Amino acid sequence: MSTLRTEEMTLNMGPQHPSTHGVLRFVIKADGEVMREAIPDVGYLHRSIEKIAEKVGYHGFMPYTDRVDYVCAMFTNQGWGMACEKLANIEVPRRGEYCRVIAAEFNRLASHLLTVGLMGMDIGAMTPFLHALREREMINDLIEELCGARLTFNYMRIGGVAWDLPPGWREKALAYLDHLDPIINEFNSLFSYNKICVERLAKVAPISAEDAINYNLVGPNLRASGVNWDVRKNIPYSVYPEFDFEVPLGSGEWGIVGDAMDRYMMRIREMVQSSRILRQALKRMPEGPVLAKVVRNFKPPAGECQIRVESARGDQGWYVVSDGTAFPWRVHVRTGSFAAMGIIQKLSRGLMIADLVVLIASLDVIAPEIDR
Amino acid sequence: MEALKIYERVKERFPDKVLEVSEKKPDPFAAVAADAIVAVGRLLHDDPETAMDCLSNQTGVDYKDRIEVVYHLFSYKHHHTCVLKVKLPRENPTVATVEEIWRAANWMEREIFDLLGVNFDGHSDMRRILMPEDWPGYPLRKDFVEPLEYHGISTVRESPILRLDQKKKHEHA
Amino acid sequence: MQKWIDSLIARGDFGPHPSHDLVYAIAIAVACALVLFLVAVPFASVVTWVERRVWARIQSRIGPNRVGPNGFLQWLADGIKHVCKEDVIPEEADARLFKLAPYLVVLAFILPWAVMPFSSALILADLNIGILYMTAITALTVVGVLMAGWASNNKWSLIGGIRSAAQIISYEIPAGLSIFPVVLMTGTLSMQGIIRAQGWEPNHWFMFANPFCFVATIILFVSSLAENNRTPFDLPEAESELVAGFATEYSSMRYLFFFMAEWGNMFIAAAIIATLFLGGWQFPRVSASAVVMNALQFITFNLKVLILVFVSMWIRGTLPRVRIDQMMSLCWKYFVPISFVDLIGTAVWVAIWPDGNPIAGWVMLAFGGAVAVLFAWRVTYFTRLARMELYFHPTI
Amino acid sequence: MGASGSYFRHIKDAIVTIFDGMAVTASHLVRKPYTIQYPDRIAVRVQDTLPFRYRGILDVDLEICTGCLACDRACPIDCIAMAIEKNAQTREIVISQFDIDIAKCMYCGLCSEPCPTGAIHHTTEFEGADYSLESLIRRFITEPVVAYKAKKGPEPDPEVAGLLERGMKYVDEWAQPGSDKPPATAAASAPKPAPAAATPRAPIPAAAAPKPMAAAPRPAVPAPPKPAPIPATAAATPAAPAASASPGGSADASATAPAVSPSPEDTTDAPAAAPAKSDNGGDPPADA
Repeated sequence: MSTLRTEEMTLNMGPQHPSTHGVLRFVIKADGEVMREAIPDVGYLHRSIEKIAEKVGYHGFMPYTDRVDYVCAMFTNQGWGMACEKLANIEVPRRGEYCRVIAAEFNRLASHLLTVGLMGMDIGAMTPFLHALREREMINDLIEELCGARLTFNYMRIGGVAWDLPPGWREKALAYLDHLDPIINEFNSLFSYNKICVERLAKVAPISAEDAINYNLVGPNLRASGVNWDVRKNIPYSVYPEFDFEVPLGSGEWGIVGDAMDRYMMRIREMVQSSRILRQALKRMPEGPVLAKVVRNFKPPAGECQIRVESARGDQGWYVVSDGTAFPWRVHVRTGSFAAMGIIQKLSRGLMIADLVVLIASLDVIAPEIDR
Repeated sequence: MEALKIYERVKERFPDKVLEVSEKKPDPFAAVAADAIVAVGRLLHDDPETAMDCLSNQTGVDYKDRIEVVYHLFSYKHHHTCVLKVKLPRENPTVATVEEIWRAANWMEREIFDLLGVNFDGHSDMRRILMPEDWPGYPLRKDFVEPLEYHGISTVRESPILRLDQKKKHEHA
Repeated sequence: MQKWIDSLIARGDFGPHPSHDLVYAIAIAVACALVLFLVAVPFASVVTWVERRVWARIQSRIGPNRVGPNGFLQWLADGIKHVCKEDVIPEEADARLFKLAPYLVVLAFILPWAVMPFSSALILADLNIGILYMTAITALTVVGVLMAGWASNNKWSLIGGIRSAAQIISYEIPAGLSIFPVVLMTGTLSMQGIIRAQGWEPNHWFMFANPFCFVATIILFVSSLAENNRTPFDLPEAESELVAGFATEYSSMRYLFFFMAEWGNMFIAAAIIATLFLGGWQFPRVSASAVVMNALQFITFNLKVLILVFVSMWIRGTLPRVRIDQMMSLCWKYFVPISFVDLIGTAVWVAIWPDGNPIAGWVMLAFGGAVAVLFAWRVTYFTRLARMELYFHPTI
Repeated sequence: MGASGSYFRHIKDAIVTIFDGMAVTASHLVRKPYTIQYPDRIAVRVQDTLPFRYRGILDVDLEICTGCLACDRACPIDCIAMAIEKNAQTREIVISQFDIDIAKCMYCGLCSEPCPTGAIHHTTEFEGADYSLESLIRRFITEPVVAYKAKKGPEPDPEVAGLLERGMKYVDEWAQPGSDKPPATAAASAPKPAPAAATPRAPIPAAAAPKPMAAAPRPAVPAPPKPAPIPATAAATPAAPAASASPGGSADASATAPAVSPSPEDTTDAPAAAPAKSDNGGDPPADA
């Protein structure tokens, strides 16, 4: 019997494609619905932020950090602030740290809401996406009141934050958290526990702990593989040691440890933990200044340092080299999405095209963070 | 383990390959000879005392007289970190890849190649990653001059506002 | 209707010696056109507005509300917009097939209206194989969709078209098997015959006739969702994977045709279920006037259909999309065996109670009621959980 | 057992979870939509509902602009172009140019942070769509104006006093380095000593302003804080000598010389840039 002659199909996915979260491109080698390989092609959103840093000075770079990862700009703000503070040995006032934690955790909530919503969108359910965005809007409203912007916050400064909490904001924030907790349960009933969702996500593209570490996955993606690592707990920064919260880990409850469902549930569980941190922070807010005294013409002593911040997309590394002038010599951001993109080619082998979409969404890849 | 202790361990093993251990604050680093980076990396990765199982960050810095490739290693087992550096000449900088030790190096080395022009020997996929394939030069080098146009597309937007003082200067000139 | 035309011919309204066949042909064409333009097309269009509104409410939005009262004329605006747009045919596409495909899809949407039993009298042709005709014709869509996917000369479209073919053909089987229990019970394939075999009371509907039919109803409903490419089976046009699947390269009027057919097919699928399992147009005999009765029956039938259409919109607003292999395994591993069990079970049931079991009707109805109560309780639970103020407004 | 058990468990799971999901969506049919029908069907203009800190299109109150150039220097993308001249006789500062390129502005707020009087501030206006980039340039100066100078005693001109009060309120929103909150009352920002003594080509106003932007050669020692902050509303200052540091934000270095603008991407260098309508054809300040 003569065999049927088949041909490998090369598909181009992106850069304009609904589920590539920004502008990513994949060259897919497919055999029908099953992929042989998906080769990522990034760089469509490269804005040379690291080069800009060398030219705008330390204070002036703060608004640019918003653009490194515009979905959770507070963490990039914080990373840059912390790197400069470490270089110049500045201590942030305690109230400033609390403000940072509150803003950052709200931003984590907002970012995770977007991620879980996009997961819904990517597997074909529009409603969870809009429900998540509705909640995100409310957080944006809060953040807007806090710092005047909804997306590119530029809230933090070297040495603290630019604004204290506005009057009455704390009560609003607490009321919002009371509103959010049942909404997360409802979201789970609507989407997370839905049989179709579980079937779509469980057992898709599992990542072993060794692979996760070897490929330098960070944050929720790493924890989903069962590695107990959270910068907030393990290399404590800011005032995180003062809070009581858990680090959720991937359990493989629905399939294999480290599969897409674990990565997805990690975000849901982290939202619950963020809400816990926020409640504690809002209740224990100390009095005092929010901004340390930092000269306008900031010139840290020559040296270099690396800072790690637990952003919504995981451990974000800021490597800053200072030569003692008003401009940083070199700034490098090691972001979670960049590492996550590196593993997609390996994971994509043997997946279906529909699973690639799930894989991208579950790794929570955000294009600006990859390209910077 | 303290980073400095790790450097001493490496130095015990490769006395002539560790060129410099800096006390430079805030983060100390060890400069390693370019030809020894794979051996040192392998040592740090395999030694159960150090167990540097993660290449947390790899990047390059252009110091005008040299290019340094910086390796931030991290151990999820011991929760310690260390920084290695390799100093390379600016003309045709080449160093062996550590991709075989840490897979994460694949993309990071591509990025360094793309933005700083460092060649990584033995890398499986040495292509540009962020910039277009035909982009001239390496943008993160200090002497990089951005071309005024790329395929006929202007890369500059002239500012529609002009400072009066500059305008005057301009008119004088 | 034939008699009425015959009487018109006899009266000489069509000239002294008209060809009967010609007159019939014209009459049928006129009748078809009337049904299409008065029912089918407006329905398919208006339902887009309804769907968007329902969907919007489910998603805490408002939906289209600017064109006409509460946005009711949005469908008209969309239609005009589509007609005015440029019709792009890709250079590399197979132009003839590309142009033909939408017509086939629309054809598959138009033909079933011939046997649509709106009321006891309002039916174009009460074929003795009505239901068979219906299932056969609706499967014609697959030709159009596959053709569209192939002719676009776009790999994404092709994948969409192939998916659609696999899906529609697979789900024909459980759908067909779910129709057989009813045929077994009634012994007829005629739409009107099946409806007449049921009563207006819910316990006389075939859905509640026995447990097997209840399951068959659900399977038929889900299969019809799959055949119409509706969520959770919207794989052929999965917008997050295939951009727009087989319709990627289409624009303007041709694109409109695809979507009009999709929404119109919802009506047809719902009508099949309403006819087979929900008592069709059956209405208690409250008036002696045939006109009044027919009007009431028409309303009843359409109401049942619209409720089913609403459920399918609601499902679309709730569920994510399944993957292609899961869709296939759902069909072949679950629906087909269960349908066979249904068929055999009904056969046994009919052998035991040839005239049906009246107690079973009540029991099944009670079961359905219990499910509804449980559902209402869950809805209340979630409404309380979110601690949101209630807000009743039919249209906003 | 296992296989058949999982077969029926799948069916059960599917029915139960889909049932619940449908209940959630059904419950949304009786909830209020969250949509705001911007721009027409809303009770209040969106601009009026935005918080005070909202960073919308920049506006400048020239009446209280001290001409200190702090905003110009703080801008990381150089979208502010300002030119001042010094009148040797009257020792007044004349502002001859104040242009802001709204198209380029990234609304970071770094310019309004160091402003001593709150003259440059973000409004809640955000509707900036226009047909040309040129029309997005806000030219605030039509003819050179004399910069504001803090008066001894309360501000005599009621109009300016009102503006100053608003400006001070805006300035107070910003966290004052090292100072204890709360912002609105502390009046940390009390009347900033205006550009009093200034030498030509070294606009010392910057030095006197609370947050001088000038480039200090090294992190400077904080200047001694000025005692007794005065309520902002008074808008008066005991004629602080220029040399003395400002009351509130004394943290910053007292600078010596104006810095070069820290932004190297000075696109204004581009020759032949700027059609530069010589006559203020620009739009009036975005103030709706």
